Amino acid sequence: MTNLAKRIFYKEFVSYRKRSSTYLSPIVFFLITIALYPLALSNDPADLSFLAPGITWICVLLSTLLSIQNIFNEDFEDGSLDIFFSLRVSTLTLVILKILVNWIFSSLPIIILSSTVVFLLFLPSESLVILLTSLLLGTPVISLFGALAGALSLGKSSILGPAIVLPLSLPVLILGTSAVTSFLNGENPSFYFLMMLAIFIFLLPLICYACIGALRLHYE
Amino acid sequence: MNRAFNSLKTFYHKLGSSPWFYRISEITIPYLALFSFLFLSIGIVWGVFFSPTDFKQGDVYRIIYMHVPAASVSQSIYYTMTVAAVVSIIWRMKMAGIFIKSMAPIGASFTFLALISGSIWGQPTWGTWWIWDARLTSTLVLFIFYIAIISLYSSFSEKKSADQAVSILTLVGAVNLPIIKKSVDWWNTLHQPASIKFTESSSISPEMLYPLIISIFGFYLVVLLSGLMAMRAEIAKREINKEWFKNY
Amino acid sequence: MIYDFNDYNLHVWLVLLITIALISLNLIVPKVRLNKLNKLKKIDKN
Amino acid sequence: MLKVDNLSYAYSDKYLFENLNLYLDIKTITKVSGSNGSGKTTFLKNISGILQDYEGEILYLDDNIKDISSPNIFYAGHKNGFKDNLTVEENLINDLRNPLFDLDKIKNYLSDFGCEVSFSTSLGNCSEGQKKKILLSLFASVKSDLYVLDEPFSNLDDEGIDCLNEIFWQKTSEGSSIIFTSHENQGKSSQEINIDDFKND
Repeated sequence: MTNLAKRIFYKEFVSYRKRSSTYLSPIVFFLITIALYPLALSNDPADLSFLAPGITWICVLLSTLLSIQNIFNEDFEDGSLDIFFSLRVSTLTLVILKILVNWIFSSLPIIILSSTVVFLLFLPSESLVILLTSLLLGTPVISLFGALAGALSLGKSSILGPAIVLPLSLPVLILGTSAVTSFLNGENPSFYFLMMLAIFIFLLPLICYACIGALRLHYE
Repeated sequence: MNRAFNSLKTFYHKLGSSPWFYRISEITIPYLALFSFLFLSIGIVWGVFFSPTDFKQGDVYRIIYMHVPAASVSQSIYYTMTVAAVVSIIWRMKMAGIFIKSMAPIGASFTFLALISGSIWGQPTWGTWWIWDARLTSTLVLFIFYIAIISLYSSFSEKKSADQAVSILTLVGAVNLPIIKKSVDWWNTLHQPASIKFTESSSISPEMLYPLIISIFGFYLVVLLSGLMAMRAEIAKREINKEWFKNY
Repeated sequence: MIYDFNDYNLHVWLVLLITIALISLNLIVPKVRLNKLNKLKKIDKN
Repeated sequence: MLKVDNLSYAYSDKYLFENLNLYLDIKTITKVSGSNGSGKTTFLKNISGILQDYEGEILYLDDNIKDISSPNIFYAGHKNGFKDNLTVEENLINDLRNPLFDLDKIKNYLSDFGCEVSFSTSLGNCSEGQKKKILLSLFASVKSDLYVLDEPFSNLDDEGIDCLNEIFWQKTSEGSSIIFTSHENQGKSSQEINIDDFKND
């Protein structure tokens, strides 16, 4: 079993590494949207520093959404999904590993990059660690929902991605931003982190099995 | 006991077969139409025109006779769709898929009604058309869910897989809706806007309460009626070239 | 009474109108679809 | 080896084929022919367990194929399942159907097919014919009981066709059986089945 998992992981990792668009497009999208806010709202540091957590979170949410939607499309198009089902091994490993690799390549760079928000949006630097942990805890949940949207609308281009992912990621968005704002008001944000962790652990099996069911659909 | 269980099983089995459902619904629709029209008109007319005016909000409170039933109906439609989703996934019952597909637009329209009436009601009391309070935001999320379900259904050509996909999405939505409601409430307490409590209207006097109950009942009957009709249309669409439908 | 039209009552009438519109929409659309399908069935028959 | 009894498959209420019966003994080569879009590919996907929503039963070594955890079946479809941005070597190593890692066996078969392609070039700039030969040499090097191949002879040159027939013969002599589809009359086969005979609309 682990040999299979290792091989799937290695293949996904190599194919993501070789296709630079998987990690470049979220980064570029993130930077552009971050730059939009000061231009659109105001460049007064006081305003921006108040809005910084929310803006960062929205930009991370949108860029993760951008790259997660066609997580299964490529395998569906080139037939490796058919071959995978012909081998009749556990699809759970495939789904979990694909989400993990996609998260590593699309969300992790953005989280690291979001530390530049301290300069761009005048986020108070002591709250950066809190922002990063909230992003680290939140983006896996977004990737889970994105994978489900990808599995449901395999190969069909539909409004489904945002229509599914954004409402479902509301709890994580709210908890993430209020973690940072409550830290700035001096409270202890551990409540929000624990809640986000709880949501992730609760959703992981549920959404993975939903993804498997959704993938199976296209083979009936 | 065994006989009762068998009859229950046969009833459940028959419920699944579309010809039986088609015939039964044809009989019940006229009565249902009569009752729902009756309850609906009594409830709304009594509430909107003849119930006493509220001393605090004046006549604008009469919108509750449309808003409260619409909000409660939109919630319960989603719960019934969740039950149908479970049935459709476990027993792969065709009728459950048809139920979800026909109820989704109805749920969406009543959620839309709840949103519109909520914001119209809010306008005189707060001076703005929309206010980000917990209940209205959760209703907006529910509305987006309905739209997601409808658009997912239409993106499938094959009916069988469409039903399954929609059931999966409904279930995931059903699990997440309470979480979303909870987090919206947290968010609401965190950014508590200084405004009156929107939802709990002042202690509602009996004269106002009776029409409300009747109109809620009327709303549920109308939903049931339009649900049955939508399911008949969906059955016709799916079984147009089936024998039983041809010589029906 | 609600008959005299000050601006508050307008809201109530507006909501009443939207409710009736939505409910009748939900009732008419399936009816129309069913009639169309039945007509289609008749054409196939003969 | 594999027994198919009255298999029928419907796609949105239209039957592609109905009560199809077939018996695959070991050491046999079966050719599935039929007009385009007649459900040949669907039939192969049913046999290899990819598509399971059929009526009827498929028994593999006389237990139902749906219950077997990982049957020793090699499936190669129209789409070769390789990724264009990876190199030939990475594609071959990472292909889940290829349990062993030695590439020299695949290299020999590739030279038999008369296709000289360096293993470090990315698959993207190989021609369709070369991709097909790479897939077929992978097929040749993997040992499994049942080989399910979809259009193996399409866009193959004559040299490739002879080499493939030779590999077919060699595989069956080792005790496994092959089922493949092809609409031209290439490829020698011990039994043939035409999907169009099982369509009754």
